[in-house]
Parts: sequence; structure tokens; C-alpha cells
Amino acid sequence: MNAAVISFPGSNCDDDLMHAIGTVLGERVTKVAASATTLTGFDLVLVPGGFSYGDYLRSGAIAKFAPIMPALKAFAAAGGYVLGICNGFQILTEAGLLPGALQWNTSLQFICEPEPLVVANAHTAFSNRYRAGQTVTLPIAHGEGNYYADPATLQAIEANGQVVFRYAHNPNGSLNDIAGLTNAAGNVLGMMPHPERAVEQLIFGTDGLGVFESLKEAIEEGAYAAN
Amino acid sequence: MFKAKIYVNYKPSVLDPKAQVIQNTLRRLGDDNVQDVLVGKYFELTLAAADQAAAEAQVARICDEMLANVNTETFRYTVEELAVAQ
Amino acid sequence: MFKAKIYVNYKPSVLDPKAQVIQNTLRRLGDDNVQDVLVGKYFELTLAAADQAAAEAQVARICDEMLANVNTETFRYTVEELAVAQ
Amino acid sequence: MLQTEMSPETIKQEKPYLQWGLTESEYDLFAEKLGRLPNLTEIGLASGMWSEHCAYKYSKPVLKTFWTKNDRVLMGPGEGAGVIAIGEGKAVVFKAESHNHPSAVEPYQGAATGVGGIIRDIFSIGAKPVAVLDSLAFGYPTDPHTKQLIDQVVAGIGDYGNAIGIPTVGGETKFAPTYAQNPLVNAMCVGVMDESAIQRGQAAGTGNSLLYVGAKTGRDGINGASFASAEFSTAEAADRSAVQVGDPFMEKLLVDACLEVTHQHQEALVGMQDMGAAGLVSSTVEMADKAGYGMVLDLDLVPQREPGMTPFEIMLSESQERMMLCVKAGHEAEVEAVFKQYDLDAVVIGHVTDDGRYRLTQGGAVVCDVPVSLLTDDAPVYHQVGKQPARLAHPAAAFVPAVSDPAATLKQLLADPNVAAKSSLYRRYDAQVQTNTIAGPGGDAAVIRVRGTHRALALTTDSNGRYLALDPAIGGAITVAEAARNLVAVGAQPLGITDCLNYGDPTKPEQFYSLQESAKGIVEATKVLNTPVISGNVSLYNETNGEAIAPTPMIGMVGLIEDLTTVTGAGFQTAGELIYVIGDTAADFNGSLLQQVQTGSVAGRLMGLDLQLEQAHQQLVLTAIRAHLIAAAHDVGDGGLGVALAEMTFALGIGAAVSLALPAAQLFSETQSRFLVTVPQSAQAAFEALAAGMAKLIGTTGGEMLQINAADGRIEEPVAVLQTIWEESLPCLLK
Ligand SMILES: Nc1ncnc2c1ncn2[C@@H]1O[C@H](COP(=O)(O)OP(=O)(O)O)[C@@H](O)[C@H]1O
Ligand SMILES: [Mg+2]
Repeated sequence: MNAAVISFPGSNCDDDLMHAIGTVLGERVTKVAASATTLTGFDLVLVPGGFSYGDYLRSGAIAKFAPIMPALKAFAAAGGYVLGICNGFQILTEAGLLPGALQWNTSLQFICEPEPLVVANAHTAFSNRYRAGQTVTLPIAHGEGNYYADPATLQAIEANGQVVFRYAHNPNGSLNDIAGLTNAAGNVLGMMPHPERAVEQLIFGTDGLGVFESLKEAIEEGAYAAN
Repeated sequence: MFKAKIYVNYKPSVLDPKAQVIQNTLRRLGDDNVQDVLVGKYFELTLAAADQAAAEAQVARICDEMLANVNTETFRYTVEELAVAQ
Repeated sequence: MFKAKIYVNYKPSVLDPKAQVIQNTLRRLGDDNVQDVLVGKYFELTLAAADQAAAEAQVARICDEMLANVNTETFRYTVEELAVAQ
Repeated sequence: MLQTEMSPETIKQEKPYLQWGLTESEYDLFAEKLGRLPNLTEIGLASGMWSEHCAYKYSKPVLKTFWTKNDRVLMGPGEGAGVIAIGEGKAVVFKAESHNHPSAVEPYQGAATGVGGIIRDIFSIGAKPVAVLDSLAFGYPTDPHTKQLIDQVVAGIGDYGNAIGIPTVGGETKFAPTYAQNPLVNAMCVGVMDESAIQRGQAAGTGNSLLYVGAKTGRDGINGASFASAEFSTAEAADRSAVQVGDPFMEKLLVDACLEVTHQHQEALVGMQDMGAAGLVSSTVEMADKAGYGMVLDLDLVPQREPGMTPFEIMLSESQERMMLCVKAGHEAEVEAVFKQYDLDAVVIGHVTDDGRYRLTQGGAVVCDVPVSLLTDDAPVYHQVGKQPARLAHPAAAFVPAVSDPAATLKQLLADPNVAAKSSLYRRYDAQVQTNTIAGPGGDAAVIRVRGTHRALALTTDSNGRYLALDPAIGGAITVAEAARNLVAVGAQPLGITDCLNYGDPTKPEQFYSLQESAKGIVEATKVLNTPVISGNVSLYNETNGEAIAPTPMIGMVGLIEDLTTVTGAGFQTAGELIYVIGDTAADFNGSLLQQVQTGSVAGRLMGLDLQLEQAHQQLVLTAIRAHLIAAAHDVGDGGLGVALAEMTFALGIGAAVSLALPAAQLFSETQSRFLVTVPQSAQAAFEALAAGMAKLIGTTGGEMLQINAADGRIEEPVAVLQTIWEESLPCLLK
């Protein structure tokens, strides 16, 4: 797998993703500045957590204007795998690559804690290494992770099986306990919890590895099929 | 020179956690006669434009693309020309 | 029933990183005719009160104690009585 | 709106400097050394540079007594932060800073900018900031004002650290009536770097350039250094000109850009320093002073946020997120290009000179021309004489607690906010970003992995105003010992300390006495425990309406773990572990949390501290952990054995049955130098051989109950019940 991690000014989980994919998984990974304009050659693009451009207006609201965004949209439209984590999820919804929006947590407080999640759909490129109904624990660390979509959109999301992770104990007010979901095509995932923070036994356990291993498998199978 | 005054509010159908917290706090502190709270954002942009129509068009675009998230928010604005002396 | 419209803004001498980022982004996107950006908060409170004066006094207190941080922000408000039918 | 500036003669007559904290005799001294009457800018700069915050005029004689060197220390006090070698070519850099006054006035921004400031101290040395800790002290959260203060301080710390991407991994939160009007907000930052890349804040080499980097200068926080060096009165609360606003986004760019310069343009960089207290003047003057040079700055070149700023305002503004670099002549463009990439202002505003003078120009006119040394070395130093307060000379009779129902007392202590779980506060901090956090907040010490090595660092902050109120010398030593105990409990060898010395008005002999005496205790403890002081900060004048806080030195300590498999936690791991207590227990209740809870204050003669015994106990725990003989370890602190045992049950919900030949009241005694450890049965013989009588077997882990049998009473409570009290108390108090 050949991954790109987009680094926006204010991103702060880009290095953690580089470490998880490059050092822990031993896969190819490149940091791409948000000022770049192409993403050719990659088979996975990651949009990291952090506070892009300070997140002062709304989370992700400024990042969607970054020079890299047209390339990201084209990459996604062509079926490339895109994973947005935390601020990355917020950016993808702002950019229209995922439905809905992320509002302030109902407590209006930033929350950092281990969060048990239930795998709602194990048949996606991002979750095929998990079992449906399995509980995995990943850290969350966000102030604006309260997922909202209007009723019609929400219904379509559920009908399509787009929800991949749900909170076991909803920490932030998200509708339908949604912690992570894909687009209708299934090649773009946004999630608030941080799988890249849970890839080493010593640090937080390894419950997050499955996300990256799932992608590796999906990409390698895809590459094989394409040959 | 034109000045745009822009209001961005949550759509009525969207539950706003901020408004909720403010109203709860007011209630707890004894201001329980406050029956409704709306929390919005307010922006002022000062911009040079050829005419009123051009200014309005630009402001509408900036609101739509940047200042409001149209999934959850609505916006309204006024644009007025500033007296030259200013 | 009264409706208060409240504007909270940073004092002019206080650094506002929010406005800064918005203006820089507008400039980068070609909206460089926008010469000044002010970012504020806007609130509407609907409250029952004996009369206009009571409503105003309460709104002023709520602004001072809760809605604005008087160290860094200033506020202004209008209060008007709502028609009974509403 | 340019006003005509007051003439030197008018200044002499009208004495505007008094309101900036400079005394008449200090003015006279300045004028005498200058050889003429200073103008407004010059005397304004003096007020900042000669403030306690910058010149340490009262605390210098005390700070001189600190023990600051051993063979591991690479850089001691005097620079932005201190540096200690940790092996494998790496070094740890750390420092703490207080933001008590700004946080009292504007809690959110005060706390946020405190974090921003201490982070700049760390990367100015060339280190990557890897962790933040916060040490907070408030009044008991009984009134809405205190609740809001706590909420805003925590929000400010969290919002800054979270946004910039440095994990806040630990700290402490204390509650006592003494801090009700004067909260303490201290922050510590820890960085890691290659030993070979240490930067200094110096401006050397005639003709080299002074590069201003970062945010524009505004009228915020003007003369904050003098402000921090003055006592606070509630009548002044209305006068709030000094609010600085933090911009963590800007600081994130600054960290990345400055580290890029230090790593990739090392040959171009002469020195780097952050602009902290007394802003532009203190950073530049200190850089010139350290190198023995002079400088000339053109104020017209300083990036300014507002028009019409006077030299006084520009030089003493404490706008945040600014750095000063000294760059070799000819290399300016190369360094500026790095900052351009990050969209940051980087402007040459002056040059290094060889004449030792500090010269400023504005609009072509010279507005300041004084010797650099006049602003630094010539600052007065006061050799204050301390006086023992009467309450210490004649301590009250020993406190005898009434503990008729030890279970009820235990519950009361678990619910006290000093003991109760702080997770509702620290969960607002991102503790995991950078993915090196092995143990985040909640344990005895935080543990973070050092990337590129096989090592980890353990971090803690500790303070105990209750003990210092009764005996500053012993209390000071205990604070150091307690910090070391917390590190040892997670398996770390203590390396060194930073401090924030939070005290009252040093011009009052009784306050100065506390400062002086506690320094003696700190020095003694650091020598025995081999933990030199490598950096720190002084916050005096913590008084409101003439009432000083309890003397509260905050000790931030860093320890080293050389084997990642030995990281140890405080929670019981399995049923059937043997529980040992290390250290004897006596009727030590003066200054205890129990005394504060039962009587509302502390009094009496403080218990003693035997530093040799302390050292021996710490060594035993560390050796046993390193030999893999220990399953769990916890120091015994506030609330004594009863509280410590309860805390050990909470991690995994594993209970214990313990018998102690002590009066039940002594379950809550705070005798020093004690640990609780658990040992797997398979390691019993090896551990007891090592302990050689220092450890006493008191029970076993297991079950869902905490059972403690004392000589004249017992506790038998479900762990779940105790845990609920402990977890829900603080959120409930803060509602
Ligand atoms: N303000 C805070 N910020 C971060 N962590 C905190 C804070 N307050 C408390 N903690 C965490 O809670 C733990 C318990 O605090 P404390 O009772 O002071 O510990 P100890 O008695 O072991 O020194 C600390 O080790 C720390 O990790
Ligand atoms: Mg401890």
C-alpha cells in the first residue's frame, strides 16, 4: 500500500499517522502538504486530526479551501480510498465528501478518553478485519464530534449500511451513536475516534490496527484484481 | 466601500448544544423567565466593490461557501454603502 | 414577552485570531477586496418580563455575567416587546 | 494619536514609574548609573527589566542557594529551560512557569497563554515539546465564582495544548481556602532533543541580525512583568488592560518553523529566545547580555498590529507567539524563507553591536540609549532578612482526630476534592496526541516513551501548601521527596526538577522567611535524592488585600525509565498479590488532609522527614521494580494508607484484605516516606530478601471488598461503592 497523509497548517496527528503506517505497519507513506495539488500514485489518502488553520471558524471550514482539495475530490471520485480521522472527518464533511456535519459535543467540552465502539459494518474496505458487533476500544479526543445529519440523509445512511462504527456509550450526542461512516460508494470513511493512536500494545493497545490492515487488504486485493 | 453585516444561525430543526447549555445555565441561575435562546455568529466584512449588486453577490458567495455550513446553518445579510468620508 | 438581540464582539485592541484566519483565506482565494473582517457572536433571548426596563436590566446582567467576557469583549443589545399574538 | 512625551525632568517630578512598580530609590539608582535623567522609554524599560519577574531582585539570593549541577546536567538555570542527558544521545528539556495573576484576572486566556509561554521556552532550546503538565490550586469549589474559574482555567489549558498537539499528560489540582482569592496556575513543559543540538538565547557577533518572528505586536499585556510583580487587590479588578490572547495555531506554526531552523540551518543561527515577560525588551536585552554584546533596534520595523504605538508600548507589550532569533549576517534570507513557508512574519529589526549599548530608534530618532548591563546586571538585589512568623514559633497543640467510624472517614476523604478523581478535569486535555503516552493522567506519574530510544520519561508535579504553612523548611523538602516518590512508584529514577516558587510579598519579612526556609528544605532534599534544580520560575506577591497564600513551591520532576518492561502502575493487577507497606506509620496528623477536612484549616507542628530513610525506601522500590518483583506500587500521600489502599483497588476493581496493628485513626495519618507495593506470591522470597525488614506484609489482594482491620476498628466496603464516591464527587461539586 502506498499512502499519503495530507498535512494542513494546524494538523497535529499527521506524524502519528506516519508513525502508525510507516513504522508500525511498515508500509509506504508520504506526507503531502496541503499546498500540493496532486495525489497521483497513491492508493490511500489520509486526512489527519488536529486543528487545521486553527479551526477558528468551524472545524474543517477553512481546510476545505486548501489547494490540495480538488485533487482529493478527484481521487475520491475515481474510487480511491480516503480515511479522515477526527479533524479529517470534519474536513471531509465540510468538503461534501461525506454527508452531515459535526457539531459541538453536547457537554460543550473537549473529551479525551478511551471509548468502546461497536463495529456496525464489517464489510467495508476500512473494517473487513473486524467482526460485525465486535467491540473495540479507541481513544477519542475532540470538542466537535457530535454527528448530525437531517432526517432524510440519516435514513439513507442507515439504509445503505454506511455506518461503520457506533459508540457503545455515546459521549458527544451523535445521532444514532455514529462514530464513523462512509460515503454511499464506500470508499471514503470519516471517524472521530483515533485508530492511529491504538496500534501498539505499549501505548494504547492494538484495537486500531484493524482499520489499517483492512485497508491494506482491500488495496492489495484491488491491485491484484486490476492486474 | 461597502459594509456587510452577516448573521449565521442554526436551522430551527437542528438542536444547538450551545444554546441548550446557555438556557440550562440561565435556568439554574434563576433566570428561568428566558424561554428561548438562539446562538448565532455575526460577521462584518468591509469590502470594495463596483456597486451594490456586485458586493451583495460576493457576500452571498462567501457566506454560502465559507461562513455558514449549509448542512446545519442558514445565513442572512445586509450590505450598505459606506459614506465616502469614512 | 420581549426579544433581546445581542451582539458580542472583541474589543478592537484585542487580538482576534479568528478574523485573521478568515481574512487571510479570503485573500488567498482571490477575495482580496475584503479589507476588514470582524467576527462576533449573536444571541437572541426571548424572555418574559414585567416591562421594558426590567427586561433590559436582566439582559444587561446576562450579557455582563455570561454571554460576554468583559475582559476581552464588548456587547450591545436591543430589547423589544413582542406583539401579543406571537 | 501621538501625545507629546513627558520630558525627563517631568518624569523626575511626577514619578509615573511608581505605577509601573519601580520605587523612587530605584529610579535614582538608574539615573545615577546612567549619568543623566532617563527618558520615558528608558525608565519604562527599567520598570520591566528591574521587576521581580525579570530581575529576581528579592529572590536571587535565595535562588543562588539551589543545587543545580550533577554529571547529567547539560544546562542549568539561566536559559529558557534546563537540559539533562538521558542516554542514547538524547536529552530532556523542561521548565515550569506560573501564570497566577493573569489567570486570576482572565482565567481562560491567562491559563492558555501560560501554556503557550512555557512551550516557547522549550522549543527555544531546540527541543521538540513532547508533554505538558499543569499544577492548579483553587479554593474549595463551593461558590459559583470558583466553579467558573476552574472551568475556564481548565478550558484555557486544554484548548491551547489540544490545538497545538502537545499532550497534557499530568499535573495536579489542589483545593484549599488559602487559594480562594489567589488561584495558582502553573504549567510545565517537557521536550526531547539530541544532546548535540542545544540552542542558547544569545545575540553575539557584531553585525549579525536580529530577526523578529511570529505574531504582530499589539497593545496587549503591556508591562505584564511589573503587573505580576505587584500585589493584587480586588479594587484593581476593574483595571484590566493586560489581557493577552493566545493563538495556538500561530504557535504550532512557530514550533515547526523554529525547529526546522535549528535542525536544518544550524550554521545560520546564533541564538533564539522567546518573548515572554517584558516582551521585546527582555528577550533582546538578555540575548545581548548573555553574549556580552550590544544592539541597535529600529522600532519602525517591528510588525505592529495597531498604529501609533509608543516605544514603551512596543517594547513592553506581551503579545503572544513571538520569538527573537539572532541570525548570522548574510544568512537572513535563508532563515526568512523557512518562516515564509509557514506564513509567518519574519523581519530583521536590528543588529548586534560591539559597544555593549542598547539603542532603539523610532522615526529616525534615538529613543533609548543605555548600557545593556544597566538593564541586567545593575538591577538592584535586595538582601531581605526573614522573620519567623509567630504561628511557627509557637505551634498549636498536636491535632487528635476523632475517627469513630473509619469507613465514614475514608468516604469523607475520598469525596474531598483533593483526593477525588480529577478525570472530569483532565479528560478535557488531549493526553495521547504524538502517540507516546504510556501512562497518562491519573497515575502517580505520567510516562511517555522517548522516540528513537528504548527509554521512557516519567513526569510529575507536586505541591503541598498545607505542610509548608506549618513548616516551610520541612514542607519544602517533603514536596521534593513526594515528587520523587511518585516517579519511583512508576519505576523511574528521578533525574532533576524544575519549580515554580509561589509565595506572598517578599518585602514582608515573614513572607520572605517562608521563601528562604523552604529553599533550605528543597536544597537539602535535592542533594540527597540527586535531583538538581535545572530551571524554574518565581511568582511572588501572591496576595489579595494583604492576605498571602500558604507558601506553595510547585516541584516538577522528571525521571528516567531505562527498560520499558518495568513501567509500573498503582492498581492491583490480580487477586492473590501480597500487599506490603514500606515505612512505619505514626500519629502524624498536623497538616494532614484529615485535619483540614475535620477542622477547616491546618495547625500544629509538622511531622519530620528523614531524608536518608526516604532515599532508602525509594531505592528499595526502584530496585524491586527493576527486578520485576513488583506488580503494583503507590506512594502514600494525602489521606494516608486508607486512601492509598482504596486508590489501588480502583484501577481494575480488585479488592483487598489488610490487617494493620495501628489505631484506626492512623489509617489516615500522613507519615512520610511510605509506599504500598504488591508482590506476586512467586516473588515473595526474593522481595523479602531485598527488603531486608523495610517492608511489612499486611494483606492480600482479591475479592470485591476493601477490608482493613485496624487495632480498634475496621473498614469493610465494596470497592464499587468507594469508587463511585471517588469518581462522582468532583463533577458533582463543580455542577
Ligand atoms: N490539572 C490536572 N491536569 C492533569 N492531570 C491531573 C490534574 N489534576 C490531577 N491530575 C492527575 O491525577 C493524578 C492524581 O493527582 P494527585 O492526587 O495530585 O496525585 P499524587 O497524590 O500521586 O501526586 C495525577 O497524577 C495527575 O495525573
Ligand atoms: Mg502519588
